[in-house]
Amino acid sequence: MGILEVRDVGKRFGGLQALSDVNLSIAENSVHAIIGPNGAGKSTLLNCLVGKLIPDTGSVSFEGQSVLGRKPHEINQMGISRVFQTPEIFGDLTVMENMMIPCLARRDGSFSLHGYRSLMADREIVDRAEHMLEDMNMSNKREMHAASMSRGDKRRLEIGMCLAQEPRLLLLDEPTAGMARADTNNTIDLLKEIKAKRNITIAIIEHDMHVVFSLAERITVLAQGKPLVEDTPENIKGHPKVREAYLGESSGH
Amino acid sequence: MDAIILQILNGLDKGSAYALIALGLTLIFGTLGVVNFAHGALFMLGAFCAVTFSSLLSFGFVPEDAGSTSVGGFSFGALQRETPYVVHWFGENAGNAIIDWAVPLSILFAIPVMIAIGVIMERGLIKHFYKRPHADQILVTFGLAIVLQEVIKYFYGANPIPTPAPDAFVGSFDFGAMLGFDPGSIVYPYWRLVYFFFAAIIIAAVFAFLQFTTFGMVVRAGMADRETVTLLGIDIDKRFTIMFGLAAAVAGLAGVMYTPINSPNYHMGMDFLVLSFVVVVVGGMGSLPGAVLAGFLLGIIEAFASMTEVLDVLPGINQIVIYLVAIIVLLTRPRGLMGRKGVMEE
Amino acid sequence: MTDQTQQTATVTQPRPRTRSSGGILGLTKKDFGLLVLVAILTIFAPVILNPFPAGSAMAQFNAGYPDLMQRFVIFGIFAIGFNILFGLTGYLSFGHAAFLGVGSYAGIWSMKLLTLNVIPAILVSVIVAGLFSLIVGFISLRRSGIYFSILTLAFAMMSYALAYSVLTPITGGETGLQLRASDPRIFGGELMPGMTPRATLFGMQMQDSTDLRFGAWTFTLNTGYYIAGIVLLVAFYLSIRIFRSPFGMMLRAVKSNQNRLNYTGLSPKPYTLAAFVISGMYAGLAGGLLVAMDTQVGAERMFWTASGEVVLMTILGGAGTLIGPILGAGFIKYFENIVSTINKSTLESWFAFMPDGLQDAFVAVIYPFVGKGWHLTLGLLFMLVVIFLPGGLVQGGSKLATVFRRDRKGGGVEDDAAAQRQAREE
Amino acid sequence: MTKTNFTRRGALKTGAATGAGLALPTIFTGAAWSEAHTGFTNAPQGSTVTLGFNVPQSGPYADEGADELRAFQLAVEHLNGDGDGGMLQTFSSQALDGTGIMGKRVEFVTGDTQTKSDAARASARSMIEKDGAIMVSGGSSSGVAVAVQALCQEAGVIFMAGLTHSNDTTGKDKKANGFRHFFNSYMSGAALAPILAAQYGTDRKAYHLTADYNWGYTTEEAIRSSTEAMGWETVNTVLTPLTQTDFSSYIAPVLQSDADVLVLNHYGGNMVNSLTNAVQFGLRQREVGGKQFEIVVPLYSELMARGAGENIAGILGSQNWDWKLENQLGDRYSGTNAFVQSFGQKYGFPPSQAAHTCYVQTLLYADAVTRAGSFNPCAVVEALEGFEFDGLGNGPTLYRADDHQCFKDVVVVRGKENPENEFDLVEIVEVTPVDQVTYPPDHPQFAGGSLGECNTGA
Repeated sequence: MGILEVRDVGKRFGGLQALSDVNLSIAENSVHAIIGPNGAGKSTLLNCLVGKLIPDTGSVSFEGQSVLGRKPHEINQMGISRVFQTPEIFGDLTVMENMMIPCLARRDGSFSLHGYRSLMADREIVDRAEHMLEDMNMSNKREMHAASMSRGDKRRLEIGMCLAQEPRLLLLDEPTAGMARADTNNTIDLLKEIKAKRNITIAIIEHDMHVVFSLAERITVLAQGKPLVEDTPENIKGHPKVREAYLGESSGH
Repeated sequence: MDAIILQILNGLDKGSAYALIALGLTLIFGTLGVVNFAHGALFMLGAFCAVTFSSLLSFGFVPEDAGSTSVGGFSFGALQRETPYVVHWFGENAGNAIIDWAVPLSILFAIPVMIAIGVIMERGLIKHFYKRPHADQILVTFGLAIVLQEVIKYFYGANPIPTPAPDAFVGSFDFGAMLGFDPGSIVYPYWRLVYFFFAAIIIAAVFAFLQFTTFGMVVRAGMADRETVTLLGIDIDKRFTIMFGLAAAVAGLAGVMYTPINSPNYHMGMDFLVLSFVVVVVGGMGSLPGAVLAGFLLGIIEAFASMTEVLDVLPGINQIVIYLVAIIVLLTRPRGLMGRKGVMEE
Repeated sequence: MTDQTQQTATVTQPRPRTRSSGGILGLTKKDFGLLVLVAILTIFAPVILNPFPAGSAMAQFNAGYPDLMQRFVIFGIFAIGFNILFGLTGYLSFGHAAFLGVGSYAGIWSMKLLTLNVIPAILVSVIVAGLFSLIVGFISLRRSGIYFSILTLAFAMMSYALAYSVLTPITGGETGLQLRASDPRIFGGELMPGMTPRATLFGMQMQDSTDLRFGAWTFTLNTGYYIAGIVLLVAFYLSIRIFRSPFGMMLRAVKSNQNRLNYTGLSPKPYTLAAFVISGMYAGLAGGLLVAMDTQVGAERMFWTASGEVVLMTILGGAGTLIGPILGAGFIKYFENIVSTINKSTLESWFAFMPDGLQDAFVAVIYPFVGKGWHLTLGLLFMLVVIFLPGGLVQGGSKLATVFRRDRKGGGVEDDAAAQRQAREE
Repeated sequence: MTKTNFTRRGALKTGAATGAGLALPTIFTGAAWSEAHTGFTNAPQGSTVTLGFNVPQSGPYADEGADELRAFQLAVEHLNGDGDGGMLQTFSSQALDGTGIMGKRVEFVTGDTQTKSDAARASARSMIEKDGAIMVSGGSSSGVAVAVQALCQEAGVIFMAGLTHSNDTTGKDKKANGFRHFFNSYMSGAALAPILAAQYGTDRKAYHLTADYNWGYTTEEAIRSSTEAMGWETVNTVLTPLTQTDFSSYIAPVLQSDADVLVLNHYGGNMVNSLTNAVQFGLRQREVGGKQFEIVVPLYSELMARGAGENIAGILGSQNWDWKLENQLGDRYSGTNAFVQSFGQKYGFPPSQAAHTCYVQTLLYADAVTRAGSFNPCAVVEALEGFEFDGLGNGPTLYRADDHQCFKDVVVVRGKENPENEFDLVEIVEVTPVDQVTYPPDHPQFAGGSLGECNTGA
């Protein structure tokens, strides 16, 4: 039994069957990649996992509990954090403030006026946020406006914010999309480091095979809304079906 | 039955005005992403184009043989009776006919004036606010609206100015006789019918323009995705300027033709402003058909809410029906009747 | 939940100092400085606003009389509250005047039925406005952006239309509500027939004043004004605390990125609703103070233009800044009340020293902009401010400050929000 | 033009302070506007007295406000002995001699009511608190009049109402410090009824469109009760929102009913639009059961008539006063010509009834002060209560003590078919004499208020 279990999930948009009969099991403490050509249904699947979309059929459960019908913030509270294709951070806030929000959210779980204490007076939260910034190697950018940072830094901040919540499952949606090679490598190193240091399951949706094969322990290939095959990276590399459906088109990697 | 037909006609007529104003407002919202609080002022300026044109036509001189005018035994400086130059030049009949047809004729006057005003507004002011927050757009266009209406007030005063329709359109058309009801049971004023058909033509023209010309296609593409169109190397800015001019002209023409229905005054724009925003939003942001549909829908609902039969059951419903409908629509359809996702939602 | 906030506000002692916090009253040094500045301005307003000797030609510009000072303070409170919603969360409500109006009606009914003491009246105003804003907010916050604005506008316009017509028995309709000697007041005893009921605070009447005269200058110290002033300081202090609290940060997070907030396990709605209700209560407070200072209420104060006015005040002063809304409120109220009273004879007396022709020319040029033309001046100033000072008046102030203090690096607290706005545009 | 110095208060304080020594502040405690040592608010000291003219300068009634302001300026001129003296010569009380009020030169301050009760009160308070006005006058709506009247009562200054027609002003909202010269809804009804009966017969079916606020309610009630008393039937009454601009959906049902008279209880922009719409729908040409369809507008105003243009032709209504009164109906209405003459000379066109009532109110106040020999509001109230006068354009008039309402003849007018110019749009049909429009003070339409006692503000 994996930490995340997807059973027979199907989703239809009008005339388009975006997902059908998707079965997926992500083992605890693994790095699991989901790959597939454009339009294979990767993003739809991800959105079904985090509550942004509700599948028409099937079930999704996290640690034995169904996530269906829950709102994104509730699913997040169950222990699933998501990193977006374009970094989603609080651009108007400083880096430190960005980091404090997940720290606060983790403590309170749901809405609270958080008393009237001054923001900086809450030692526990401040310490946790600063610790996390150190972990992410961003302490020197503490007071910067988040929006004014480079894309790589934004990505790093976003991952840090997700980790600050101490999730058990981290979902990454094409984390290196649009990045320069150097930034991509940094991100790969960061994720490896995270995996090494923490008890965490990582699911990654990715286009870039370099990233996938550097990180993933298991790979699921989606094509036309269906899981084509699931196996280890070594086996996937030589799998004829995958070659046919996917690698043939993605020329180069 | 005939009462209901009459109210539908009334609703269509009110709706014509709403739809025309909302159409222009949506062009600006949708194409430029600008919250234009000065749009009501453009409607008002259109109406005052008609007023100005009429008074230009009536502009005259005091005949030398007139002698001193005395009214009720007093002589007042301001009360000299003038002979309009138009009458002087074209003779009694032709001259008076021209004056009589001042409102329809002022369309010709209003189109270039309103386009010019729109283009100047866009180039001179609005252009610099595309990337500013909506709040700043509201502040600057609201300021502009106040300035425009105060200028009109300075020259024309605060009182409504009667601007009658041509004599040919005075009176009513008897639908009753046509449809087999008793004669006289369903009569509708000619000018209001003119207004309705005029609005229909303008709306059709705007849609045809956007649908069938390459210019319109580019603008529609720009509405959907401005960046891509810019990447294609098309100078979308220039087109947007023209769209602003067009929207101003639509609002202005709506104002010109409205003058015989209600005497124009300097604050008529503000009276319509809030309502037109409600119409646009109920129609759905960024949707031209939505704006038109919502205009007519709200017009008809307003007409029905003012019937005695309705008021007896729900006293005061006529005061709030538009807002009530707006709330219900927005709660049941998140983006209005036909709104597009992501337009003005943040 | 908001009640709880206010309790905490009064009960919580400043926490042990930490690195960057501390200071007095739980404020940082900068924020405390700002509070002191506002306090000084409030206390000395009767002097500061009356810079011209009473007899001089420039006395027209004096604003230090009770009514206008009260309005500065009350609309300042209104705008501060609005800024908590709009400045922090970015939700642009176009119906806040409804809460002010409802607060006013509740307040006057409290004075009609309960007691002439202003404290119950103000409390009732705040509570009723809070409840009303809870309902309106709960419904309106189901939508965002322009859809939210129109929903709030629709609620406010319905309130106005009903108050002016159908609800006349409760609201007095066109003629509004005033206090009467014959009101069935529970506490405070029957007034003698013919006596004028007046709002009081433990025996002090709101319109009591003390005139201070220094030579040619006269300064009016008014009881009602100082009571309103104290409320302003409390309201301002609370708003600083909200801005600097984790809650305030959450609100800014709502404005910045709702999506991320959702995926951080937080639903934005309770935060926005809390902000909406708090700002609605601020509006109710302002409405209650309005009737406490001037015991009448008319439905026009709920018309959309009144809602628009507070939006303009906030943007004009600088949305998202602490002191901006107060400046914006003062700016608009000053023009409404001072420039509108300048008439042709006033102008003529100003330029009386000039030769006749020149005098006429000056009068002719200026006349359209004053008196009945005051709207024109206001409209022009809106445009000028927003064109040249994108961060509002606060930005203008900090620009001035940097001109005078070139050595100082960076701006103060207040520049932040203004600068941020500017940054986003680029 | 006169050069005026508006800050009387400041000037006198300079004097006071010099006496007290420059370094020491002088402190007076009391109500904001009270001069502790004189016993009443804003007691004029020195050689001037300040009046506050609070009129709409923005919003839909701005033109009416402008006309009121012209009249106020003219009245001040006349009081100060400038110009031709206007009605001072015809006024039955000859207490005023053109030397200001009790020898003090009259100065004035102006403000903008915006036709909003809040703004009007703010403006009036600025006049009282800042400029030291001892009397406030003007206004163009009943909402404003009631709000400002209550304020003046609290502050202890006199309020001389401008144009306000609702029964409430001197009915349920009457105040001891407030006075109304203008007529009211009841009087319109009482004045119109006999003339409507004479012109249109007693067997008529009336359809009312009524503005949905206090003034509309009182007017509808007044017209209904007086027309029903003479035999008319009211077939329907419909309330229309104040903010309505297009009345077509209210007019159309009139065509469906069997009504043969439409009564438009509307004022200002509402009236201009509803009348224009009614005429558009052909109601003027309509015949019902062999009777010509008629439209009635209870309260006429010159500016509204101008806004409605040719649509007013043949429409009956009532007015407080008309500038042609004396020429057409003789010297019962003396004073009219004197006023029209000096107004017309100064501004080039004839005055409106709003201008007239404001001018007269200013004179009446000045006269009452002079007769009382004091600016003390209570003395002024006493002098005005029960005051009978003539020569101010309305014929013999009584300021009734019970409710501070003026009782005088009411003019019934009709829109001219072919007006020669924009200032001469109505013709006088008849004048309903004062006894027919007088009602007992406890009339049900005026119930529920009490004057209270005059307040000096001390």
